[in-house]
Amino acid sequence: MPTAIAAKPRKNDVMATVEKNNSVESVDLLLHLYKEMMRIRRFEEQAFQQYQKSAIGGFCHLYIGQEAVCVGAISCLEKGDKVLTGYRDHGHALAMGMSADSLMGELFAKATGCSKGKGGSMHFFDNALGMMGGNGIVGSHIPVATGVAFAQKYKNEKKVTLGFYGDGAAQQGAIHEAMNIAGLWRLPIIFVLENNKYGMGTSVNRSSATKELFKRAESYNFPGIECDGMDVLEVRKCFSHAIARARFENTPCLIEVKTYRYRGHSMSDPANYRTASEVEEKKKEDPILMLKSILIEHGVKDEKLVAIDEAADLEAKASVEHSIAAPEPELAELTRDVMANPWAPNLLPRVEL
Amino acid sequence: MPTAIAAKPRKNDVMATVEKNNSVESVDLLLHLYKEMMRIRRFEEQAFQQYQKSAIGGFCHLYIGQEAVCVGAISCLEKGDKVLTGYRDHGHALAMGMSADSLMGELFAKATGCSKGKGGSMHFFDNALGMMGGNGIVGSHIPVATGVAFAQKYKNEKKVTLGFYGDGAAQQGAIHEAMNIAGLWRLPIIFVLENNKYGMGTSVNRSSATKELFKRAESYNFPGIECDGMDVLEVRKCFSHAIARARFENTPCLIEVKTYRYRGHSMSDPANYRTASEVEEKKKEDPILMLKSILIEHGVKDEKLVAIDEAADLEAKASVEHSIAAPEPELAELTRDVMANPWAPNLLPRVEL
Amino acid sequence: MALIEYREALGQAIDEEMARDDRVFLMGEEVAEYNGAYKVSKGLLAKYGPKRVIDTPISECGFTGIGVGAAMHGLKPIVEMMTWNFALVGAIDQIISNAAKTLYMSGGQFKCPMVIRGAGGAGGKLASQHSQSFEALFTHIPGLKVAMPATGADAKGLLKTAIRDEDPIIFIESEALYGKKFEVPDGEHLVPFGLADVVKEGSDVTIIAHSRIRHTAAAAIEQIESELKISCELIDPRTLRPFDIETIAKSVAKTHRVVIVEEGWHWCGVGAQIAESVYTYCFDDLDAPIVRVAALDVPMPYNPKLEAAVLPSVEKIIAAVKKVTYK
Amino acid sequence: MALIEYREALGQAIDEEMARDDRVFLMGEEVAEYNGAYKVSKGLLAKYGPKRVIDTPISECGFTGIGVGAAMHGLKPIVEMMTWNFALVGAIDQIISNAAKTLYMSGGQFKCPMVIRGAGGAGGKLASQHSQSFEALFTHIPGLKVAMPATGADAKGLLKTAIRDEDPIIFIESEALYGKKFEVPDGEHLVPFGLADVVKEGSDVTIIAHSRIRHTAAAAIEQIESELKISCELIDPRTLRPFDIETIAKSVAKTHRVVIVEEGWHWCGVGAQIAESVYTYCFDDLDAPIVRVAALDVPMPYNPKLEAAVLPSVEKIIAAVKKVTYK
Ligand SMILES: Cc1ncc(C[n+]2csc(CCOP(=O)(O)OP(=O)(O)O)c2C)c(N)n1
Ligand SMILES: Cc1ncc(C[n+]2csc(CCOP(=O)(O)OP(=O)(O)O)c2C)c(N)n1
Ligand SMILES: [Mg+2]
Ligand SMILES: [Mg+2]
Repeated sequence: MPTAIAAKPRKNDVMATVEKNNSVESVDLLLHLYKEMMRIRRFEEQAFQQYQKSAIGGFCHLYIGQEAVCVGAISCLEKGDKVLTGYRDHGHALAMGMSADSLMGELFAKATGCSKGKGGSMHFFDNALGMMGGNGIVGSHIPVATGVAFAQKYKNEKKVTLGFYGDGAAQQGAIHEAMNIAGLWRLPIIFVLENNKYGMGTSVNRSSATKELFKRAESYNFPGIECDGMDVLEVRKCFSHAIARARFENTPCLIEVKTYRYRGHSMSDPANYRTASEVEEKKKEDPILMLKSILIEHGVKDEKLVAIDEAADLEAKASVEHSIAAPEPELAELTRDVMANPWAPNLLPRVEL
Repeated sequence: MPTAIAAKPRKNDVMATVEKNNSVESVDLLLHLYKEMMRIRRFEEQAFQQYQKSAIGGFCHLYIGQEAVCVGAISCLEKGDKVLTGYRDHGHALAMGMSADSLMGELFAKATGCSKGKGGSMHFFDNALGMMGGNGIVGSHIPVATGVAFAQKYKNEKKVTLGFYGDGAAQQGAIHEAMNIAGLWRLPIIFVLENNKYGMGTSVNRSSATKELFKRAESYNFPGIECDGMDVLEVRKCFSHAIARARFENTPCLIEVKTYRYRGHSMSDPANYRTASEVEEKKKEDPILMLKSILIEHGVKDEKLVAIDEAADLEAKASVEHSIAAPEPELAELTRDVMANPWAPNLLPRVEL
Repeated sequence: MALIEYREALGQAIDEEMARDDRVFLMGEEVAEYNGAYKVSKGLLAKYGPKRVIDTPISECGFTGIGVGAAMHGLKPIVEMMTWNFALVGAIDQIISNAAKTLYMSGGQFKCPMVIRGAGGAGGKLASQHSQSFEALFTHIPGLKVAMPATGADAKGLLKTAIRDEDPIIFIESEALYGKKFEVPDGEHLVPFGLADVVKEGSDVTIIAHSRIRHTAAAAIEQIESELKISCELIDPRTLRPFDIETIAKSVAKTHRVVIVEEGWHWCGVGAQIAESVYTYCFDDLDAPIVRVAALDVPMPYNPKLEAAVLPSVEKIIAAVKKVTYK
Repeated sequence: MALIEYREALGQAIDEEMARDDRVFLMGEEVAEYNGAYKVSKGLLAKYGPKRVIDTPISECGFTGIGVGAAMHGLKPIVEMMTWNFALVGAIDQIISNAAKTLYMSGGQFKCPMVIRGAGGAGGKLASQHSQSFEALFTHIPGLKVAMPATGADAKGLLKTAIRDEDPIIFIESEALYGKKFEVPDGEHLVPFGLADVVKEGSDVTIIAHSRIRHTAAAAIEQIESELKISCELIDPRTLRPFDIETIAKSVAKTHRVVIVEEGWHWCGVGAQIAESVYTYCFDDLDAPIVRVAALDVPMPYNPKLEAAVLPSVEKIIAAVKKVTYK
């Protein structure tokens, strides 16, 4: 039977669990989450600067403010689990373990980029790490993510797939079709709706007839959960349960994560559709600061956190240096990987360089 | 707020209301419903026979068994209201007041057909009567129906549109998108889900993750209603309320009408996916017989009902004669109405006959 | 060799490849319990079970996308479009935006080995929404391969090749041919992509035709040769992407005259590209402008007389051959 | 006349037609409060209010279908596709299955007067899913008209004509031109469909190019004429369906040589149909095979050097002119 769990932020429980097994490990875990969020924050800041210097071209959608969502969710995954997301994919790629060098290289359109400079900001992939893109057509990748989960079940892998999309994307029919099939066939997929309140300049209440998007899961006979996306521990809580259920019972789940993007939709967006105070208010809940205070409460020394921050900043800055120095893809890349099994050159169409 | 009303058949109420104002008029109304259902039943029987004789070609999807749905719903409409449906459109066209001649003529591909013999069984249209098709791509016409409702509201007409589709079609993303927009913009449309338990050979429990399709309305913030489609009075009850709400409050509504098709999906379908006994069971609830017994209870003479039946049979048979005698469209029809504003013959592409 | 229906030849190909490779599975509307809307998958559910022969909801975008994801994660999906008319409701986005581009935009990391197959062309009295030839739409797209078999043997041989291939393949069958019988090789029979079939040799005119309409061309040729004494060479490209220009160029060097026949609309049809290629590669060999015979540029009417007038016919092909030979 | 951006010229056309006919309304993603992703609709919400300038959810299939229904019931919708890449998620079904066929399959009862407009072509470093030219897909479809303006004046004049027309119109703007300035007539300015523009007269080679790439051709012509002393005539068809073959035939009768340039992929691109038409109508006038310059048949790479290598360029056009003149 469909169940809609409105999981309001339960700071206390979360703290409780953290207290309960306040082993070295769990603090290590918190430090890991802190580090990953910091890597993203610093990487995006560099991406922003390099875009301003037009070292990066095309579209560039920053993830700043939403770090807790992908870091919390992905921290619950195990090897072999997969992730697909939209074009706002820098955070997910880093959280999946991809190096800043391979991402910045891609933004710089260099041969060292994860997609050899042919994909750019919207198309980050890493087969070995389970990062399956990085997709530019809104909503279009969710059926694909559902297909990856289908294959995981077909092969009996006991692995799961996370399909991330936004509040704007939630209005696409492709997602309705994918959810119905996932519910019908019981596929190990988590539909992760990152509700950052806007799709470009359109607030979710102008794009969605319902305010409770997570309840749409009822239409597909699997659980729908609401989750505070500014609290990485709350995110972990929601996902660890849902992922276990998907992994061991093939129960799909829709998790609506309430989050917020600090920057414009893309670099060209002045974001006039919202007030500065709205943004400032949200920044008070900053996921990195929230976790920082918890860590301090747990006796973690400030220097330790500063060191993590510096390492993240170093990684990001080094990736810029690395990418500036990196080679461009050679012209032959143009015709490579168009087909896995290319046809003979005597056949048409033929690409002459 | 979304509300899901599970309106289980309430024979007694319905009878009550009929009793209550058991005026000549209301019996006349029942007789009207009886006549319309009979017209469809007899027309479809003729279509079936003529198809067997291959006087009719292409696809032909019969409506026998579902008559109460379109007759009950359309009997609640007023002039200026519109109807769109799928390819199983004979019943809706007749209920909208189209003549058997214009429909049979279309099936016979004659110039006398409602679409001049160019549309066929799946494409019945009548602009004057508000019949806006007759559409062959499953689910594709529901956004169109929503657009008609949009135009009705834009023009401040206080008119409504009924968009009929099936349990199989309900899994199409196009319908999700249309419902979300209708709920968001508050459009005067009724989404009529004719749940006849099968989409071709696939039973609804193999195509839909949820068994309560009407509840999907909650995802779009408008009411969802379940309705017994074998009882034409129950259908009227559900629709009269929903239509009034749409007309005067611009509240969309999803009405899942539980019905059943006696014949195969199309003429080529042996319907091996269901048992003969299942069909026989359903035939016991035959909407025409059910209404007949109510009419008898209300003292309507049997001869009167026989006369209605005979008139319907005559109309259908006469339409066959009429269509046999009717002329084929002339060859010039081939290039007519491709464009409303055709281009000059010196331009390309040019169609030479 | 056995004389079997086109649909059976397709079913054989799927059956043999499913037996050969358990990553191969079939998915689509009515493919399992109903044995396929056109009975191509007859018996496959019974043989391979519901894990590998899967009925889908009516969600072309959804299940085609699922095919893409499954292919990216190591399976080899065969996705049935009941007819290609239905590919427009989002499946075409999964094909063009995802299947065709994933390998390239991932820098070669994710292959998308899948076959999307189903009925194309005019089925007969099905009217405008159900009688379309969309090969021109897909043949235009880099990252795809497009095959259109005209016989049972090619149906089997090309489909087996397609299933073993590692790229996304658009496989357009002819709705009107499903019930036609052909001699089909038993067991292993592979037809490579990019190899045109010289169906019949001739010396005066080269006629290029693919899918169902190739048989209309063959019928026209019989009349032409007996009545007009014009010797025709009939060539079926079999795949439109890749396309075998060499076999055609060889023929044109001999005949110097070309007629191109297709079931799709004339304006921007694949025949335009075939013609442009022939002009480009055989310009000096051509003694007359190429003549095309294609569907008239109108939506398909239901009336059978009008429908027949829209489609290429023996008469139209004869007229084209007369025109190209200035007879 | 005023020197304004291409996007402003489009906005003017919409503004003037909305003022002229209150059945006209604009609908699409970000068209209202955001003033348009590319600012084409800037100021229209303020002027006409939310009833006629409407932000939609991200549901291309849904709102395009709503446009079709609204058109069938007497309104004149302008539906904005933020870019044509997004039309594949179901909007293409609403366009091809419904908008293009409703008049015909209803026996003439229901017109579908609507304009579906948005950005096409390569925007610049947007990679494979966001850099496509889909004119070949829509130009193939009976029941549609297709326009592709290359200048501000044509953008305004063709769009005003499109909005007044009673058929469904595919209006493909150039993403790369939105910010370019052009001299645009103030007030009433209508450019008819089916009238090619002889941009520049010349005597040795006819160059046919539409949309943005026509300016690349113009730049190439400057070099060619100064350096190679080859006189080129530049013709912009402006609409691809209907298509003005006469103006081109007149030119070819003079030049005897043709180069066709387009931003879309070569294989099955509209250039193939244009070439085939020229060969058919001007066969005896042609002294050399037509040379086409189109995008290479690969998905668009992000890297700007590779992207530039994929697209037609001044160098490629010069090479084509040399080739067609055997220089
Ligand atoms: C099918 C499609 N339509 C429109 C776009 C243009 N577009 C890119 S992002 C975007 C907004 C998406 O908003 P949301 O889903 O909330 O994700 P967010 O940007 O907030 O992360 C739009 C309209 C697109 N890329 N694809
Ligand atoms: C987009 C699309 N996909 C598939 C089909 C083929 N098809 C025609 S009717 C049908 C079943 C529809 O079932 P349902 O919606 O329940 O309507 P019913 O036939 O029961 O009235 C299918 C799959 C189609 N016409 N269009
Ligand atoms: Mg958002
Ligand atoms: Mg049904």
